[in-house]
Amino acid sequence: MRNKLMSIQDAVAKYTWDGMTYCHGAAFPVGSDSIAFGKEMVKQGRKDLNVICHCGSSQVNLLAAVGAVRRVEVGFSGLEVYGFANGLNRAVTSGQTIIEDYSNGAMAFRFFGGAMNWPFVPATVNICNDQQWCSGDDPGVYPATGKIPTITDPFTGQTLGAFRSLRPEVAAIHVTMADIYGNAIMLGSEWSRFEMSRAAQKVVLVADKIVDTGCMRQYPNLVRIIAEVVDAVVWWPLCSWPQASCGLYDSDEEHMFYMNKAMKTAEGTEDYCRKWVEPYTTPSEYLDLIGPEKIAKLTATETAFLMDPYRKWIKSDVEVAELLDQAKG
Amino acid sequence: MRNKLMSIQDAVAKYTWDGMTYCHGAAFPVGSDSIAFGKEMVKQGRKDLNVICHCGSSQVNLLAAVGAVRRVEVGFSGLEVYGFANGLNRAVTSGQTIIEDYSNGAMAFRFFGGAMNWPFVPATVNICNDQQWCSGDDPGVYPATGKIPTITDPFTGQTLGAFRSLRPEVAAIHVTMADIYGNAIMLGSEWSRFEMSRAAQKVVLVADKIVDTGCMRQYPNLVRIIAEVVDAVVWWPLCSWPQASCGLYDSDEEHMFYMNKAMKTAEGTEDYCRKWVEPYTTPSEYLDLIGPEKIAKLTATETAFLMDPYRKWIKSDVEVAELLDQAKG
Amino acid sequence: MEYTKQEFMAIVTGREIKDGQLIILGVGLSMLAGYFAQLNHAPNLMPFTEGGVYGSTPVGGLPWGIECNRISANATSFTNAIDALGFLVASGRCDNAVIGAAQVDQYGNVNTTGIWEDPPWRLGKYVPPRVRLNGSGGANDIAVGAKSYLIMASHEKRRFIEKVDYISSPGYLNGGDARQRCGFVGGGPSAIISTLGILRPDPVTKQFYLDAYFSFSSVEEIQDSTGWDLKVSPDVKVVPEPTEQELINIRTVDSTGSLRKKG
Amino acid sequence: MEYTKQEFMAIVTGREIKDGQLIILGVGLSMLAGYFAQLNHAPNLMPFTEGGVYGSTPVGGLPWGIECNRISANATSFTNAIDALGFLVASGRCDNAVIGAAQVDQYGNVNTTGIWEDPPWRLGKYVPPRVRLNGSGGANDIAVGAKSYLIMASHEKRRFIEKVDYISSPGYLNGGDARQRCGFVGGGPSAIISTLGILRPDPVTKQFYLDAYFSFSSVEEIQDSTGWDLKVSPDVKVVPEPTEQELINIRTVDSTGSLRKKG
Repeated sequence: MRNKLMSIQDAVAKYTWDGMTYCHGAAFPVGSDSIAFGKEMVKQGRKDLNVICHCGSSQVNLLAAVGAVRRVEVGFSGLEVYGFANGLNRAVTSGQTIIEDYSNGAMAFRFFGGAMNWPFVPATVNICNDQQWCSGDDPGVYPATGKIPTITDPFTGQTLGAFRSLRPEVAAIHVTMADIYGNAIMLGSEWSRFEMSRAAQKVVLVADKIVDTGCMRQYPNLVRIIAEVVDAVVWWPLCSWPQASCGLYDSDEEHMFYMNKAMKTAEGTEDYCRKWVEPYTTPSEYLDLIGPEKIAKLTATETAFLMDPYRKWIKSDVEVAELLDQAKG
Repeated sequence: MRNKLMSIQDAVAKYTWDGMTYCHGAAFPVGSDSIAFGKEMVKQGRKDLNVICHCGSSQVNLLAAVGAVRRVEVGFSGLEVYGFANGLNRAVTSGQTIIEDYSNGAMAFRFFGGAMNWPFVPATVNICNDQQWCSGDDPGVYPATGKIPTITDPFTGQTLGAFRSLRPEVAAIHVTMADIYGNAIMLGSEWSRFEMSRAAQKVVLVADKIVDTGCMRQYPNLVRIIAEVVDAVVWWPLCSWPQASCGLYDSDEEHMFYMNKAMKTAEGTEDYCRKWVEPYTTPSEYLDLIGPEKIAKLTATETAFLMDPYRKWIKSDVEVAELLDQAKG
Repeated sequence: MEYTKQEFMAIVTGREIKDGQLIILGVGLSMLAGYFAQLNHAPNLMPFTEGGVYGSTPVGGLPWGIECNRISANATSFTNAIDALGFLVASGRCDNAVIGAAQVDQYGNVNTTGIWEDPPWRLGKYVPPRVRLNGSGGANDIAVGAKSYLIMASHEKRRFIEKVDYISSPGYLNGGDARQRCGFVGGGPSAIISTLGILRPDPVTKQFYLDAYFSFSSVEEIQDSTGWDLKVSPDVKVVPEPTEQELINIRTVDSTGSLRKKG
Repeated sequence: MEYTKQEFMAIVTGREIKDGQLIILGVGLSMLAGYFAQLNHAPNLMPFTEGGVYGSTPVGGLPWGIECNRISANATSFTNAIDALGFLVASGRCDNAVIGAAQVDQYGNVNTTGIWEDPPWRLGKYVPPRVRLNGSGGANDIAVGAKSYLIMASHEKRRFIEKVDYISSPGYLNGGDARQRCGFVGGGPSAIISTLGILRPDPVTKQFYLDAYFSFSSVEEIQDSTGWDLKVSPDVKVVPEPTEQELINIRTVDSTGSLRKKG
């Protein structure tokens, strides 16, 4: 098995491109998401993206705010108690970004269908309502008939719907811990990351921690994302910040509001990027930017005990740097 | 949350009946299965069973051998390197037991469909071959058309099949560890137990070990079967014997061959039951019957280290007995 | 004891939640109502979230999201969306739920997707909304699948309207047996709990009528705040005041007082 | 060095397995061939089992089953059947596989379900088999989904027949483009490795022909042991003898010698 460690710059350069179908996950509005990866996409100027995300998060909020998103498929686009996603909503109401709405359940089922390589997924939800009748892709017709077409159960004759399966070109998936081969452990809800990791054509993991494979061999039932489906592993501490990562850090309440407020306008977004996206290149510069005081506060999470069993396998920054060098080798 | 501990006798009396649709799992031919539960069904004389099992195992082999199985749906009916399942095969070739064949994948997908309460599951496998064309339930017609009827993908026009979803009346599921509420951890492959636990209308867990709920709170991502879907918890050490339980004991090579050989004839089966099914009532009598020497050998498994993180939460026999009394109370 | 409308609404919603129910909760008022019920009168309630977080109670205040660490610190299980929204909700297994609404109509259809100048159903085509909201999230799965569910909404005329701009989560659609004809496994909304009172569906027409009002409101105020011709139950009642114990319990759940600050 | 036919067959099968492939293995000869290949020439092979056991190698001898502790002692991941057979195999993602056959026919269709006096396709109805075998297990999912796969079978006339009693795992069905017409995502069997030689499918007709034979066998013996008119490649070759290193490697995998005891 190959050492798949890669710098975030190299991973974004290699696995993203203008016009691509990009999927990020968990795509929780407040918890785990591969946000650091999306920020690097902003830095590298990606545009015209077709984004598939189970929910909105600070990642797609930012990508849409900078005008990089042509189209988005989503179950929930807000930031939960942190409010409506101002950047995404601005792009949608201005007509810049086409939004195709589903429910959260539907998005998960569609990843499942993609992982199975089914041509469609039976739909008992999202039918008989405007998620079936309104189509961002086919706006001229109401009710739309091609978005969630009807099918008939051959056993009972019951009418139901059919979802399009999802097979995104690349998924950037946040995990709590990964080894250098791409075996990964998620703490907290998986959301749809298990299915997403099998549905995507290429998978990049963005991991808060790199651990020794010994951790996987002690806890193989926790390893839900497997090296066999992973193309690259990016180490990025606090990679979900300002969102949370279960076991490691809480969401940054202050910054969540601040960032989302900035996304309200193009100017605010530019200013935000100048201050919070552009200034760093390395993980340590990133951590310096967030600041030790803030980090101390965020990492004093009530969930920290969930990490206890795994601490002994965590690679130090120096070890990760060496492993990254070896991977470049 | 209710203490759901129950004696194996009470659980079989309450959750099984003649003519029922009974599902057991993992239904691995060599590893985890709720075999102790099936033996108690034999003792209580259950008959006319419609058995759904992902694979055959020593459990359905025994149930069929004693003539308790009217019909079985299965993906693989053998015992892997331990040979063809003599008891089940005798029942099938004699016409006593109707067998409805699917693939192993199909059985898992059908449990998924049952858990989702979908009327059918898209079938890209088991089509265009005799699993579609031969039906034990509808034997008069070849090729059968009602077992896996064809459907059309509404997006591409492609023809595929439709599986019936599985919603068994009761599933008896083997788990490595459970708490008294029904939260459970499986070590080793889940096979289809996660989906099965959601597809079945009632769920009885048969656990090798009872652990404190503190174990679940430390490892919530390992708890794939949840109290919310479980009706009863049975503690039965070595409950998969003579099959294996990952982390706890290996398969009993000698007894696997011996048992399967006995199942070849009605007389052999009777003799086997007299010696190995009837003599015990309690877990300790059961362990005495297997014998300390054999147990020492089986539990000296190379996988034992997988249990290390959880040992401190395991309830002693005395504690389990007290908890069982409390549950009755 | 003084209380806010939001607190009262959460208490009244909590009263609709029965012990032993399997219930899916979202952030904010939904969790507040659910965990209040668990603390107050439903110790065997089985709450879970869309992400498949089971067996937990909030720690350090109401969660910012369903995946906030405040709800993840004492869980007995973490699974996933397919499990929670598929196996337990869309399947028809879940007993109850609490969802919010930006708009709700006479048949309990909920809009959380957007506000239009002219909605798609009237325009005959889909255009981007004037105001984008959040989409349905898991509420559509709940609305279709849960055995029953509760809708919470702020009682204003612009929100309680005859026909919502966009049906994000179907209630009884056009009323009568429209819902059954769609083959939905769940029973539909059992009540709309507003900031002013409780509306329930007519057993036959499925139009929501006023069943009870809060002591600080009135039948007239509620009818004035409702965009359809709101029928009133012949035995319309005043909703009992929160007890001291109920207020203590709801503030135990809302430990940071987020709901006390509002309206 | 002496060797058994079974060992040779496993070595020859192993040679068909390329480094870096994602491969699903079953018990017995399948795992032997796969882990032999990994040890011998394919260090980056990615073997897994139907149950979703990843990253492991057998410990203490060849496993008794895909869920035997012998294959579970050093895994990097345990998932489940939907993952292994659905997401990785039925989906078309898996590169290679090795399956067994009680009967195999001229188009590589495999029967592992039963033996009939008169098979259902001839009878026009389904009756219980005279001899019940095991069913397809995961082999049907493999046969439909894997990019390609290998069939191992004991070369006897009663097993290599014109048309199998029951198609448990479809090869090329009636040959030609029959397989494509079924919409299968996988490519079909790339070879049948028998105890006597190697058969491969004709690119157009998909009928299997003799490509190579083992040194201890002959074209004649193989034709005599085959129930269809077995065509022979114009440049039919002798399969190279196992090297000493290959024999050492296969015995390292088969550490208990289970395959050395057999014919």
